[in-house]
Parts: sequence; structure tokens; C-alpha cells
Amino acid sequence: MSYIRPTFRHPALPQNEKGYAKADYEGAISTLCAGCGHDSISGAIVQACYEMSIEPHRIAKLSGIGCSSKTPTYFLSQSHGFNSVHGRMPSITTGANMANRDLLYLGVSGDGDSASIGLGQFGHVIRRNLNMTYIVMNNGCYGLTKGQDSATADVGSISKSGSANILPTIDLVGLALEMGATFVARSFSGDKTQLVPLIKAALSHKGFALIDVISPCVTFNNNKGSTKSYSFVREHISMTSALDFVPEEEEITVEYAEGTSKQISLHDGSSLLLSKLNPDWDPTNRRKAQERLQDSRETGEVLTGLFYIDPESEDLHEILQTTQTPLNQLKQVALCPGQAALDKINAGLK
Amino acid sequence: MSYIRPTFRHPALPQNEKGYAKADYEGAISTLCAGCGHDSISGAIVQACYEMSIEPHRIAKLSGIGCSSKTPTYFLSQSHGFNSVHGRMPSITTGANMANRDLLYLGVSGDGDSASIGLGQFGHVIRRNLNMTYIVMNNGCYGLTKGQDSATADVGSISKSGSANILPTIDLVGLALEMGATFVARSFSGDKTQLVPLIKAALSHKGFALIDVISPCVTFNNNKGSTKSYSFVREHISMTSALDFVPEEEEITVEYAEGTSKQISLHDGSSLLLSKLNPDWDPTNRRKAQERLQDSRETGEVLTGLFYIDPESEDLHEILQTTQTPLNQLKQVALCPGQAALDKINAGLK
Amino acid sequence: MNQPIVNDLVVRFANVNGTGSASANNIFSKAIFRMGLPVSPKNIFPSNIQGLPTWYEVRISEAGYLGRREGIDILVGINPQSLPKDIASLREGGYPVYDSSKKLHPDLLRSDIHYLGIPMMELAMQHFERPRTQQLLKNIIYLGAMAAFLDMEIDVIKELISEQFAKKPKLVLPNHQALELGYNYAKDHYTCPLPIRVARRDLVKGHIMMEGNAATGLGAIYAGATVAAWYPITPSTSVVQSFEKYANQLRIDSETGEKNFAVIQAEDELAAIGMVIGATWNGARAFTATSGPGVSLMSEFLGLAYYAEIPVVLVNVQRGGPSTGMPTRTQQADIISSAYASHGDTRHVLLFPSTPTECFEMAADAFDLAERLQTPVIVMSDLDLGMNFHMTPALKWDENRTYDRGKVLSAEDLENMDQPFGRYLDVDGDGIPYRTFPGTHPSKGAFFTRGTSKDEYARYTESGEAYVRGVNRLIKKWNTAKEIVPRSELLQSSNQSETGIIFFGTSTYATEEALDHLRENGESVDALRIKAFPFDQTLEDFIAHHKRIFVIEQNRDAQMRTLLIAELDADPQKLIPLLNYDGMPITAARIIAGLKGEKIPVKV
Amino acid sequence: MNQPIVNDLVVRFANVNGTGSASANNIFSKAIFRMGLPVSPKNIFPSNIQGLPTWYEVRISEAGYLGRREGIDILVGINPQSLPKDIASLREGGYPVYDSSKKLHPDLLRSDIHYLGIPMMELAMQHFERPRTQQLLKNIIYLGAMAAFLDMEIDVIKELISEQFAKKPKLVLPNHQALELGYNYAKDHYTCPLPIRVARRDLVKGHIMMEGNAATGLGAIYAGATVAAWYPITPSTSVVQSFEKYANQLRIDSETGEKNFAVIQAEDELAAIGMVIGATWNGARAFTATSGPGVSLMSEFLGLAYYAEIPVVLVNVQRGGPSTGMPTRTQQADIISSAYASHGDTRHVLLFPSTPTECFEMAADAFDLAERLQTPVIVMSDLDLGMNFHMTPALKWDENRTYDRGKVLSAEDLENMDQPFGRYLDVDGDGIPYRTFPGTHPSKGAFFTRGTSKDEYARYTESGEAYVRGVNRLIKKWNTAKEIVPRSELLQSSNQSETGIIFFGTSTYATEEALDHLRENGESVDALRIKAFPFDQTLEDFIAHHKRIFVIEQNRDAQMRTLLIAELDADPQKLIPLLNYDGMPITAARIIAGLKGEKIPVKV
Ligand SMILES: Cc1ncc(C[n+]2csc(CCOP(=O)(O)OP(=O)(O)O)c2C)c(N)n1
Ligand SMILES: Cc1ncc(C[n+]2csc(CCOP(=O)(O)OP(=O)(O)O)c2C)c(N)n1
Ligand code: SF4
Ligand code: SF4
Ligand SMILES: [Mg+2]
Ligand SMILES: [Mg+2]
Repeated sequence: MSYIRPTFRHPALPQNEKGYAKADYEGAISTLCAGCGHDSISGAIVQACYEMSIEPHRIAKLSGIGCSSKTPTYFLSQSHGFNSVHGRMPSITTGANMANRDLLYLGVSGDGDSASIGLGQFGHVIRRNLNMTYIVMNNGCYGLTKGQDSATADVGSISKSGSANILPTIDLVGLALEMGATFVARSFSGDKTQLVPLIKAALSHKGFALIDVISPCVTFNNNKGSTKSYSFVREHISMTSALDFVPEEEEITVEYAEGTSKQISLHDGSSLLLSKLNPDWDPTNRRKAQERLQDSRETGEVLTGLFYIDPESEDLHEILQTTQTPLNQLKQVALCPGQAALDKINAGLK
Repeated sequence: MSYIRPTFRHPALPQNEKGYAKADYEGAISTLCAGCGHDSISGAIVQACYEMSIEPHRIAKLSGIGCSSKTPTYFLSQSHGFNSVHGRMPSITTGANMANRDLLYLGVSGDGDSASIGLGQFGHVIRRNLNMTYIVMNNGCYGLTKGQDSATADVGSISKSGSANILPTIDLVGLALEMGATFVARSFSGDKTQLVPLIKAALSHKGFALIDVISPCVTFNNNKGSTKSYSFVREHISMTSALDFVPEEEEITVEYAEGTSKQISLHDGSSLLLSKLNPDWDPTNRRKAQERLQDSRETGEVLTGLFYIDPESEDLHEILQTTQTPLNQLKQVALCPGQAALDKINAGLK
Repeated sequence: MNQPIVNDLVVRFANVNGTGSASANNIFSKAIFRMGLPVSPKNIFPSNIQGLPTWYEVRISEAGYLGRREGIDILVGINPQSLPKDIASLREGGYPVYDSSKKLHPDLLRSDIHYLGIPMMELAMQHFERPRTQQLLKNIIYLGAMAAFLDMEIDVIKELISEQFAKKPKLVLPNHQALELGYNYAKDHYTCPLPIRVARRDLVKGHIMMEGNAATGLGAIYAGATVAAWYPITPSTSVVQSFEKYANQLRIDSETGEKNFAVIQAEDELAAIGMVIGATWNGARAFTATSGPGVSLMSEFLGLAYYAEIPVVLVNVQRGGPSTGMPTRTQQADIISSAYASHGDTRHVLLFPSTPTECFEMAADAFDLAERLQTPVIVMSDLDLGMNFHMTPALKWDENRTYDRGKVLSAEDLENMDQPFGRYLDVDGDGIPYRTFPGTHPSKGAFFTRGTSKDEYARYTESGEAYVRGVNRLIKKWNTAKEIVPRSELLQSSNQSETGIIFFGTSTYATEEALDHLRENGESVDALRIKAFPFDQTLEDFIAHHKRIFVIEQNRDAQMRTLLIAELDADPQKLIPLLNYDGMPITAARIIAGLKGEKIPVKV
Repeated sequence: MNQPIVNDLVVRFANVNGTGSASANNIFSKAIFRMGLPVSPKNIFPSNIQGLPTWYEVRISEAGYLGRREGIDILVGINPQSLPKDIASLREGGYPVYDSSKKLHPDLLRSDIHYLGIPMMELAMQHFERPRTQQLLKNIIYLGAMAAFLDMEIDVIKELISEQFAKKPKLVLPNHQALELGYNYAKDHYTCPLPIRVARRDLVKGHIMMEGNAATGLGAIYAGATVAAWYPITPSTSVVQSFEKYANQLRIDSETGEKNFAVIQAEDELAAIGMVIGATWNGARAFTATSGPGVSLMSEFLGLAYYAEIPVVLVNVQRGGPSTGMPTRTQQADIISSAYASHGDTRHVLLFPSTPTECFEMAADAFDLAERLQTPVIVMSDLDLGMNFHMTPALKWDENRTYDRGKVLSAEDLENMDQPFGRYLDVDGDGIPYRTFPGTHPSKGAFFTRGTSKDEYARYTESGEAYVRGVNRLIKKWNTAKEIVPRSELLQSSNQSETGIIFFGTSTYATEEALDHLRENGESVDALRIKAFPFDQTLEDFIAHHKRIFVIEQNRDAQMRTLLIAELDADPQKLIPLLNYDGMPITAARIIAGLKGEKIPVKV
């Protein structure tokens, strides 16, 4: 795999507004198992970023440790990436975001990385409403360490080893809703039509955006009896509402409008259109979202889609009232008070 | 403070069924600030254990680090105690409980200890439904390190330093309900009549029992504007339902029965009586509890009392199917398979 | 060369991760073992689950050398992706065995080696239906060919196959078939056996083939561990998994069917060791296993256990560091971070097993030591020892051995005490106090455990004198530890040279081979194997009595050497580092080169 | 004795925690300072918030000795609970000042000391209304009495009071009143001043009174730190709190009122250092501060920063260990755990400030070094230095100093590169590679950061050779570090003795005093102060050129000595540990005793 790509692009290749070809958003060849859900999610990320015309160098990709956390190597090779340590991606991303509020931050994690060792950091990055997109590639197991049950495995779910998980599951969506996350969604690696617009919406959201993506582990947790297998999810999947993402440039066309029950405009001018099919679904109502989630637990659906969004959300920089200039661009003159100020301080210490 | 108490007890002193005087449940003199809510909770623990006639040596008290976590020194001095490290009491208690399922485990923690550094272990001990009572002495600040806001401080709550907390609160009760805790309650250090029966119920519950006790820090967070001050809590407190605890020995008297809308029997034969005043309150319905909690957030009440209990709950030992004999009492004969078994194993490795 | 080489060769299998080659390769070494030959397979695998190159290197040595050896004699090259490098890795005159279903690319042709093409995929497709089956049996086909080439006993292999599929008898036949396909094709197209081959001997009596991690887990069973708390991490994962596997065989209550053990997969390493501390504090034997990153995360808790004096058994299966480093390669690079883990003045007992048999024994010893000393004991294994099969002496358990639970007071003891109980009183003058378990006695023996400073009665105190008394007693206890940890092993009855070698753990195989080599050349040097920290008198004397001592270790910073000079005040000038840290097990050649002072490329 | 003792005394105030005595006591030392006298106050406080004994010990020394000194001359005993011990602590002929509102218990009477009773509570109650006021002003009353006893300039004290209550002028009068109450009562009832007293001098020019933590926080401001992430822990808490306080004065954008900094109270230490790593990776200057337990929790991340080569500034304000240990006492016991933090082969740069002025300077240097070396730099302060006020040279900032951001490539640099960018290429041969920040260039300079092994282009690899090249380059970088860290300080122009002393950090005051003492007795020895790890040539030579060297440190295990022999291969035989670890700052007397080989009670 090589990271040095020619800046020259073949004119024939289709390009987005910023003049980038889709290839500019791809990464090194994946070393994951053939059929791993994670690879589809990488694909969705590439597509979302390409279609949104994000300049690759304006996005930073960060992850913890796990097969899922390896994926940043497999997309956006022109973006800086950070494959950190197990369960600590949220703190790294928090620091990165504090240093430069102008970039987009895409965090990738796994269910072990987020729900086990990383549960504390997961909770606290939500609490700080850090402006980032947080994708959990959720396969209900520890793929990279060969398939042990993770904390998101459902009770009774059978792993490849044949044993049934005995402990209750941690539902990251339920947790995020309870802890006040300002953007909460669930999706399925097998459903790009849903996943891509969700990723776009998450990247456009100002604040913490969680997408819990069920992403089957074909090697260790795709067997019969597993509730994270392709077949199980396909059989039980349902949706809060179909969703379209419209970037600010495009005006909303008629046929869009017709199919739409509700429009939510995001701070960057883009908007979300919700399908008429679920007319009374309102993703700006946290309580409704929690209730809908509870219902789905009782009916045994795998409920996906956008659960909640707060379009007014204030991110950590706004909460802390940090300057608009990225902190990493402040020059010494702005940072160092100099001897004069020091003399005052000295004087006060006599 | 001395730990060597005379086994001889003055006959005059009132004693419980097991023949212990209240003094036998007390501890060293507290070194907390005069008026600290934590001391009242220690008092409630002493009273509950005395009235329940728990033999002091049948209970183990464990804690993390903080003013709150110091309290185990100030009660039950005839019980083994463990003041461990910051935020890790749950794992220590899990190990202790695995070693001996026959003792009672009382964990004491603070809001910093549980909601900040300890959030991960808090979530996972709930998930395992460890058979323990988990008391959080919640003052919304880091007392021992001189009053910084903790993660349970409410947005806008003013600390003694005069600054308003800018980050959303973590509601341990809401979190415990979402994560599947089998016993969830909130109380107030200033309300012993409510707290004592709750502690008794928690100790009788087979499984994880959380009591989030609001416990004002008189030195750093009892000022005007603080939502964890005595006065604020007194002004805003409300109750899910009044509750009585009846140990198995006592049969339920008439005047009990009259005032009662509902009776819940616990696995150890004791039962909980809920007051008629809230006839339609059912603490065995998790979803109702979550909704009631949501209501209280909207109305701004400080809702206390028993939120939820699962009287059928299975604790970790039952889930793991460990032997009834405490593991720490198994003898070498039961543990060591001997050379014969080893020969078989050797044979299989040729 | 006309003189055939018998029972002294290295075979390297180059496969693709996750294609089922592992089981075929294991059968190969097992068959060699059953032919009475010392064999030592090494799995060189990537940090991923499927699709990347993986190697399986087998050394067969009548002389009994089990360390790695450079110079591949025979390559079974099944992975096109790595074939160029694999072919290049063959020694002059070596034999590449490859799948001739497709023609070899001319770039891959070397004039100095002998190509042995077997149309593996072709044969598989001719004789078997389903692609997956073809895929799997292809591995058995090359196994058959190897049997012919090396003159292996085909029946031994068949037997192993039958055993492996005991539960799926339907699979036996096709596998035997595939085996013969390869066997016959080789026989028909090449002069078999090759000049380099194997022949039955009787050199493995009393030995077994076992992985270190399995032995460690089994040792914990025999030591009476009842609580295991862990968090998965390569290469330690199989320690607790083996414990659980054996426990489900050996620790189920015959009447109730209930478990006489509890295994908890913790949420992380901090929780895992916290659970161990809670369990041992409460009187159970408990342990955890992890690797470097986990040890770093456990370091706060290790300090608590040291200072509050709580037994802990921690198995550290070392891998390549720092940070996530080389998670599927081997190193001995956690010595300092384990010996001095945690802030403040701390020291921890370390044990250094060098064979699976020692993993079993030292795991058991660790529990006795941890309870006797009331402190953490860390078993320092590594990926090579833990995850590879090793030929090792059959496991023994002395039926007369009884667990040493250390100084624990019973209810009776407490009743009969004339003195008030003091948890941290040095009653016996050996620095080791007495402890009690919760629930022991209604009114006596309760105490309060804390990580803060305390007096002899476990009462909180901020008195500097009380603090100093306490930490000085811990030094006394440390000195007691020196007397009871496993002794250093001298490889000679008396010193024969001014030069000495100090080594430990998985450097043992290669070191012993190097020593033989030197002896044969009349260049004998003395050698000592470290088995434990704190260091004993034998080790101190060994250093004193030699002019120059090479310290062989598999890390960059000569960490054991640091520990030796720091703890024994040994003269640094005479301790010469001999290092290997590229992630591959050290070889005898490398040691000899080091001893001869040859500049080893990677040495700093 | 008729000859009065002037400007050479130790006063100890014994108070109850949380009764407002702290401010009165601070005024006392501040007043001494304003009288031109070197003064050194030490706060000896319990690990609780209110009600337990707390001491405030003030040494006044015309000779300029700022270290602790045993032997209390004057005791202000306000705490009945500790009075017996406090009275006992007085030297023969000393003076206890106590509250005579109640009669002293006869047990407390010593014939060899001079009792000075002041009816503090009585006076307070006679003249002031509210109990809380009486409580507080009682402290000012004893302050007044002390002024009379010691012949302090009352106006200086009044001035200080006025300054303190500048914002609450109503309080000035009653405080002045209280001051005079004590002052006059003393004058009326005792012959004032005492034979032991103070007198104005002019010895503090160019100095200030400051806490090390405040100076460290300010140093981070001047160094241009914009992100501070932390978790509260004694004794480091005030580092980031000072940073934030100063930032709110000096770092607010004048137009927008927005903050040119971000302070985040993290959920724990792991998150705190994670945030620092993320911020520096992204081009900001960031730091965190903690104490021992936090460092243990940070050790996994420190390994990542070392191996992925990310700048980190970590302030470790050391306290008494191990574990929670003595959280309100001082030690230098995290040297090994900081120098070698994390599993695998790791080494971290350490700086050892010995005064608040150096805290300021070294904090600033730490950021330059961390970015120049792209690695963690740990500032090793301690509780004594961090939380006590010290007389220290006024802070200076060289206006010509520009931040050394190290090797960072701009968009232009990337445009003009002829070679492809390689994050881990050793372009300059100093072992330090070039880095880029996210967002720098649309198509050049992006790379992938990871804790796993990688090649020069930051590409993931499992090649042992690539790994070895990488970790060997880190050794090269380490050698470069030796050239640029602060140099060791020699206290003599040329060697005068065969004996040497090595010391560092807060042992400096006591050591310098001891050296004077020896010099006066014609027993001069050479001395060197360590300022940084890795160690420099000066230090190596110093050890080479002395027969016996005492290494003075405040821990049990002689950790700095371990580091010296491990890193410099110094002969352990000539490095003699001189230790103090009871949690109190080391004294000159102790050092002299140690040098004279007297058995120091607590030495192991
Ligand atoms: C501190 C630490 N502990 C354990 C590990 C071993 N480890 C690597 S990945 C992983 C779990 C991965 O699970 P998940 O996050 O769900 O990712 P997946 O592989 O399933 O995509 C573990 C436990 C580690 N790398 N670091
Ligand atoms: C690892 C670690 N980090 C930080 C500290 C310092 N510390 C001691 S108590 C405490 C917070 C206590 O807050 P809380 O749990 O709410 O208890 P409270 O004092 O408020 O009752 C902190 C941060 C510590 N002891 N250990
Ligand atoms: S092991 Fe599972 S998660 Fe990992 S790459 Fe393979 S399929 Fe994906
Ligand atoms: S500081 Fe607060 S929490 Fe701590 S003892 Fe005092 S009142 Fe209680
Ligand atoms: Mg997973
Ligand atoms: Mg608190």
C-alpha cells in the first residue's frame, strides 16, 4: 500500500465539485476477512465523503484498536489518520478537536472498543457534545481477538464457538439517548442506501453524532443463532423513517418535497428530509425516540435509522467559548504575554 | 480510633435479635466536615444493619477514593473493609463476591468515583447484576480535591467558587435503569425515614442494588445556586412512593396492611410495602420508572424513592452457575485433580 | 552431496491466514514427534484474521535442539503473495515444494535449489467436489507429498488424521485419500525420499507437545485457582481460555453439576486485576493473564496490591512492544515495567518459565508464593512460549504437595490469641504479617484495607514514622522472598571459564544449543539460568566469580541487565548485553556471534 | 542565654484544618519576607478537608537557608488535639504561644521552655460579635502577639492585611483591631521582643514568594500551551488551576472576549493524557498535570506517545507512594516509573526543577523539548515544591525567545519537497523525523499514526527489520536528546574533593545548606545538581572523577541511583544512597549525618 498518490487526476474520471475523484477518498487494500461488514461501512464512508465533496485533508480519521479500528487505513488515504489504543479514541479525538475546530473528525470504533474498555470515554465524549462523527462497527464480538462475546452481544445470542451469551446487552443507542447525545442513529452495514445519508447527516451535525452500525463478523459471529448475523438482521430490521440528505447547494426538488413529511435544516445549511411513510415520526423529540426504542425492544425489531437529532446543538467549543481561530493556528504573539505582564505578576508576589 | 472492641457488651444496652448493640455497628470517629451529608448516610447504614440484625462480620464494606469512600471507616468497624483506588470499587467487589457468595457486600462510592473515572466499571457491574448494595454519596462535586464540579452536577448549578457548571449531568438512576439494573433507588442524606428502609431493601435484594443518595457537601457545594444543597433538595424533593421494609420474621400487621397499596416479597422472605398514597405506582415496571423519571426531569423535581426492582432477579453466581459453597471454602481435594487426571492429559498430548 | 542429512532440518510452510493450513501443519510436526524425533514448530502469524501471509516453521533435530535455526532446508510455498520472499529464504541446495497447478513465474527460478512441483489444486479439484473441501484438502495433499519426500511414516499421519476427526468420521476417508494423492504423486514424479529426510528414533520418551499458555492455565487449575478474571489480548488469550476448558472438565461438581470456579471476562484489564485483588482479599485463589498493554493499565492496581499486601497472580505473556508494537511477535521487553510496576517505591516478584512444563509448575508456585508473601507475583511468559507447541517433559503433580496459603488466621487462631490482632504486625520477624478473611470471626480479626499509609493495626495514619516502619518492613519481606523463590539454575557443577552467560525464559533453547556448540569447539563457558526475581545468592556469586558475563535477552534495552546491576550492585562493566529484538525467537547462531563479539546488525 | 538570636529561627503554627488559620499564617511569612528576610514556610496538612491537625512551619534564616530545619524555637499551639505532641516538639528553651483563655493542663507543662499565654478566644469574644468572626480573628490576634514577641514591623502586617481585603474593605478595620489586641496584650504582659527575634535586612531583592505549581501553570502560558486536560489530584491540582486563572487574565481575545485556550477537566487521567496526545498530534501545544496514581494510569498512553513520536508535556507533582500512600506528604519516588513508564522498551525525558522559578522555566522548556524531540517530557516536581510558597528569583522571559516547534512541514515545504514525505525517515541523521499536521496540504503530507510497528513512511508492517530500524532510530533520537536537555549544574568551578554529592529537585535547599556547613568545617565536598534525564557528559564525568558519591534523594529505593548506574554503567560501589522518605522535606542535618555515615534511623 502506498500513501503517495499523484495530484494529477485523469480528466475522464468523474469528479465532485471540489474536483476530487472517488479514488481520492479510498485507502489501502483492506486486510479484513472477505465479507466483513466493516468493509461495507468503509465503502459508505468513501461514498459519503465523495458525494459531499469534503476535501480529504479537511477530515481527520481516528480509531481505537480492533478490526473495526483498522478500517481508517482502508479509506481516505489523503487524510491524516490515528489508530490509537484500545478504547481511547474519544479522548484523542477530543484533544484533536480542541486543537483545530475547523476540521471534520470521524471516529471509528468497535463494540468492544466502545462498550467494554471504552465505555467511560464513550459516555464522557457524549457529555461534552464534541463535534465529531462517531461510528461504531458493531458485530457483537471481539473480532480481532478471535470472537469472544462483547458487551453489545444480546442475551442468548450464539457465537461461532456455540456458546450462548449470558449477560445483558449494552445498547449504545439507548445509552447515548439517556446520556444526552445530540445525534443518535443506528444502521446496518448491509444497507448503504440508509447508511450513506446518515453518515452525511452526522458529518453535517454540529456536535456529537453517533451511528451504531450493525456490522456482521463473518468469521466469528455470522452463524445461526447469532443476533448480529446478516440473516438475522435482515429478518428483523425495521426503520424509524427513510431519510434523505440534501447539501446546502442543492435546492429541494419537487419530487423530494412530495415524498417528504418533515424537513430538518442543519447548521451548515444542508437539510434532512424524512419520508412521508412515517408521517408522525419526529426525530427532534428525545423522549419519543426513547419510547420508540423501548417498543422495538419489546417487539424484537432491530430498529435502525435516525433516532434523534438536536439541530440547535452547541458543541464543546461553543460551550467553552474558545476563539474561532483554531487554537493550533494562534501565533506566539497571541499566546505569550511577555515580560511586561510578568513584571506585574512578580510585583504581586512580593 | 481503635478496632479492638470488647466482645463483652453491657447487658443494659438494647440489643437486636442477634444480640448486638447499635454500638457494634458503629465505626471510628468521622473526620469529615461537620454537617457533611455523608455522615448521615453512615448513620443510616448503621441503623439499617442494626435493625436488620446483620452480624457485622457477615458484611464486607468496600469503597473507592473520596470523602464518600472514606466513610466505611466510620461505620461497621467489626466488618472487613476495603478502601481501594479511585473508581475501581466495582471490580474489587466483583472479585470479593465471586470468592464468597455468602457474605453481604456494601459498596460505597462518590459521584466522582462512579460517574467520572468509574463510569465504565459502574456500567459493567450493573450489567453483571452482581449481588451487592451500591451506595453513591452524590454531592455533585469532588469533595476531597476541594470542590471541582463532578459529572453529576446539573447544568447551571453554581459551585462555591461561583462558577456555573456548563456540562450536562449524568443521572446515575437514569443510567442504571437504561443499563438494566435490577434495583434502582434515589434518596437524600437528609431523609433517614426514606433512606433506612431503602438500604434494608437493597441489602435484601438478590442482585445489583443502586441507591443514589444526594448528600450535600457543606464545604464546597451547599451554597445558593447549587442544586445539590440541602435547601435546594428540600425545596424540590418528591417521592415515587413511601416504602416500608418488613423483615421475614415479622408478619405484616394490620395497620401496615391498611396503609399499603402493594406488597413486594424479596427472595430472602422479607417484603416491601408501598404506601396507598401513590396507589398506581408500580416499581416492578422498568419502563414506567423511566417515564416517571423523564417526567420529573421536565417538572424539575428531585425525584426520590424506589424506582425499580426486579424481585426475580438472578445474580452473577446464578448466571455463571457457580457452586453453592463459597469458592473460598473449597478444599484442595475439590480443587486439585491430581496426577491421575494429569496422566490422561499428558496422554492426549502425544 | 551424496551423504544424506537425516533428522536435522528446518521445514517452512508458507500459507495464507485462515485457509485451514494450521491443522495440516500441526499434523506434520505431531507425526515427526510420534516418530520419536525432537521437533519444534513455530507459528509466525500476522495480526489479522484472514488473508495475510502466515508461516509455520518446523525444526527437526535428532540432537534435540528446539530453538529456531536460520537457513530453510525445505519450503512448502502455498502462498503466491509471499512466494518470492519465501523462495529467496531457502538455503542453497534447498527444496521448494510448490503448487504446480499453475506454472511458476520465471523470476522465481533459482539455479541453486531443487524445485518440487505438486499440482495440489489440480489434484484436489479432480478428486473432490466442494471448493471449501478442495481448499482444505489441498493442505493434506502437500502433507502427503512431504511424507514421501521426507520418508515419514504414512500410517502415523493417517492415525493422527483419524484421531483429529474422531468426532466427524465421515471426514477421515477423504483426508486419507488426499494424503495418498500427494504421497503417490511425489513418489511417482520424484526420487523419494530426498537426501534430506527423517528416520524413526526413540528420543521423545516422557515428553509431550504442549503450548505454554495451555500449561499455565492447567497449572492454575492444579494450584486451586477458583476465580479467573481477564480481558482478551494476544498472545495471552489462550491462558484463561485453557483454564476454563480444563475447569469445565475437571472442576464440575459431580452431584450438582455446578462449577467449582468462576471465569469472568472483564470489561478491561483494570477491572480484571481489580477482580483478582477483591477475590484474593476475600480468601480465594485468583489470577489474571494479559500482555504488555494490559500490564501498563494494571500498574496502579499492582501498586495497591504491593502496598496493601494482597496476593495477586498475574501472567504476562509478553509480545513485541512498545505500545501495540508487534502484537503477534515475541519479546522479553516488559521486565522493567513488570518488576517496578506502579508509582512510588514498589517491587514485584517475577518468575521466568522456559518450557510449558515450567509454565505449569511456576503457575502453581506463583499461587503459593503470592499467598505466602502477600504480594503480586508475575509469571513472565512470552508469545513464543505461550502460543507455540513445544516438546516438553510430561506434566507431574506431587500428590503430597499441599497448598501454602500463607499466614491466614482462622477463627480458632483468633480466639486463642493473647495479643490483639494487628494486620501489619511483623510477628515472626520475616516481614510477613498475618491476615484474616472477611466473615472469619464474629468479633475478632476485622481490619480495614487501604492504599493509604497505615499503622501495624491497619489504622489510617499520616505519621511519617509509622509509614517508614511499614515500607521498611516491606523491604524485610522482600529479603524473605529471596529465600523462597525458585533458585537460579547453574548449567555446570563447577565454574570452568572466566566467561559466563546469563539467560532466562525462551532464550534457553538457543542458549543450550550455543553452549553445546562452544563445548564441541573446546570453548566452553559457564552459564546460569535465571528463574525468578528477586535474585538469589547463586546468581550473585555467579556474577562475582566471572570476569565477563553475557546477558542474553530478547529486548532492545537490556532490561534484565539493568535489573541485575540495579538490584545486585553488580559491576556494569562486566555485564555484556547480548540482545535480539526483531520479534523472532533468538537463534543459537546469533548467540554464538554475540559471544564472539561479532557486530550483530540490530545491536545498538 | 543573654546573646539574642536574630533572624535565625523556626516557628511552627499548629492549627485545625479549615479554620482559616492559613491566611493568617501566610501573612506572617509574607511580612517576614517584606522585612527583607529569607523565609521558607511549609504547610503540613492532612488528607481531609476540615477538623484534623495541620501545621505551618516557618523557617527564617538570614543566611538564606530555605530548607527545613528540625528543632522548633517557637510554637503557636492553637490545636488542643495536637498540643501535647506540639509542646513536646519544642526545643529546649523554646517558646510555646498558646491560648490562655483556658488553663493549660498540667501534663503540658515543661520546665525547660518559656510559656507565653495569650487569651486569644477571650479577647476575640470580648471584641467581636459573630462566632465565625471570632474564630477567624483569633488567628489575627496570635499574629499580633507574634509581631510583638519577634519585633516584627506591625505596619508591614497591617499593609498586608489591607491588601488582602482590598475587595472587602469593611474587613480591614476589625482585622487591624484584632492585630493590635494581640500585639498590645503581648507587650503588656511579657518583655517584648523575645531574645529570639527578627530584624529588617535587605536580603530578598529580586525575589518573589510563589508556589511551584503556580509557576508551572504560568510557564505553560508563556510557552504557548493552548490545551490543558487534567483530572484533579493532590498535590498537582493547582497546576492546571493556575494555568486557567492566568489564562483568564492573559489569554482572552481583546475584541471577541473569546478564549485563546481550552481547559478540559477530563473524566480521569487516561482521558486527560489522551486529550493531550490528540491535541499535540493536531498541532497545538498541550499538557496535563497529575501525581503518582495518575502517572500509573497514563503509562499505556505514554508508551504510545513514545513509539508513535507524539509530543507530550506531563507535570508529575510527586507525593508519598506507593498507591494512595501519603497524598499530602512529599517524596521523589516516581523516578523509575516515570523514566521507564509503559511496557516494552521505552524511555522518557525528565526535568527536575528545584525552585518555582525553575518550574516556570522548565515548564516552558518542556514544550520546546517535547516538540523538538517528538516525545513525552515529564516535569518532575513534588508536593513540597508545588504547594508551598518559596522565596525564589523573580520570573524572567527572554523577549527574543521564540518557540521551537521542532520539525514540522508547512504546505510550502511539502510543495517544494523532491522526495516523497516519510513521517519516520531520519532525514537529518539526528534520529528526529519530520511531521505534518492534519489539514496542511490538499494532497501531500498525510500519514497514518499508529502504535503498531511501521516503516519509514508510516505504513503498517510486521517486518522485523523495519521494526528494528525504527526502534534503533529512537535510540539515536535519545542520544540527540542528551545534547539539548538542561545541563547538570556543578556547584564548584573545579573538583576539590574525592567525595561528591549528587542531588536534584527539592533536596537542593538542604543540600546547599549542608555544603556550606561542611565548607565552614573545612570538609568541603564537590556537588552536582541533576536537572534532566537523559544524563549529560558533565554528570558522567563527575561520577568518573570522584571516589565516592552520595546520591541524595527522597525515596526508599534510591531510584535516581538506579537510573544512574543503569544508564551510565556507573560503578554501583561508589554511589552511596542518602535517603529520606518519611514524607517530610529532607533537612541539612540529615544530609550531614548521612555524609558522616551516621546510621540514619529510617535508612534501609
Ligand atoms: C489494552 C488492550 N487490551 C486488549 C487488547 C486486545 N484487543 C485488540 S482488539 C480487541 C477487541 C476488539 O473488539 P471490537 O472493538 O469489537 O473490534 P472488532 O475486532 O470486533 O471489530 C482487543 C480486546 C488491546 N489491543 N489493548
Ligand atoms: C487515580 C486517581 N486520580 C485522582 C485522585 C484524586 N481524587 C481523590 S478523591 C477524588 C474525587 C472524589 O470525588 P467523589 O468521588 O465525588 O467523592 P467526594 O469527595 O465528593 O465524596 C479525586 C479526583 C485519586 N485519588 N486517584
Ligand atoms: S474477524 Fe470478523 S470483524 Fe475481524 S475482519 Fe474478520 S470478519 Fe471482520
Ligand atoms: S469536603 Fe464536602 S464531601 Fe468532603 S467531608 Fe467536607 S463536606 Fe463532606
Ligand atoms: Mg466487535
Ligand atoms: Mg462527590
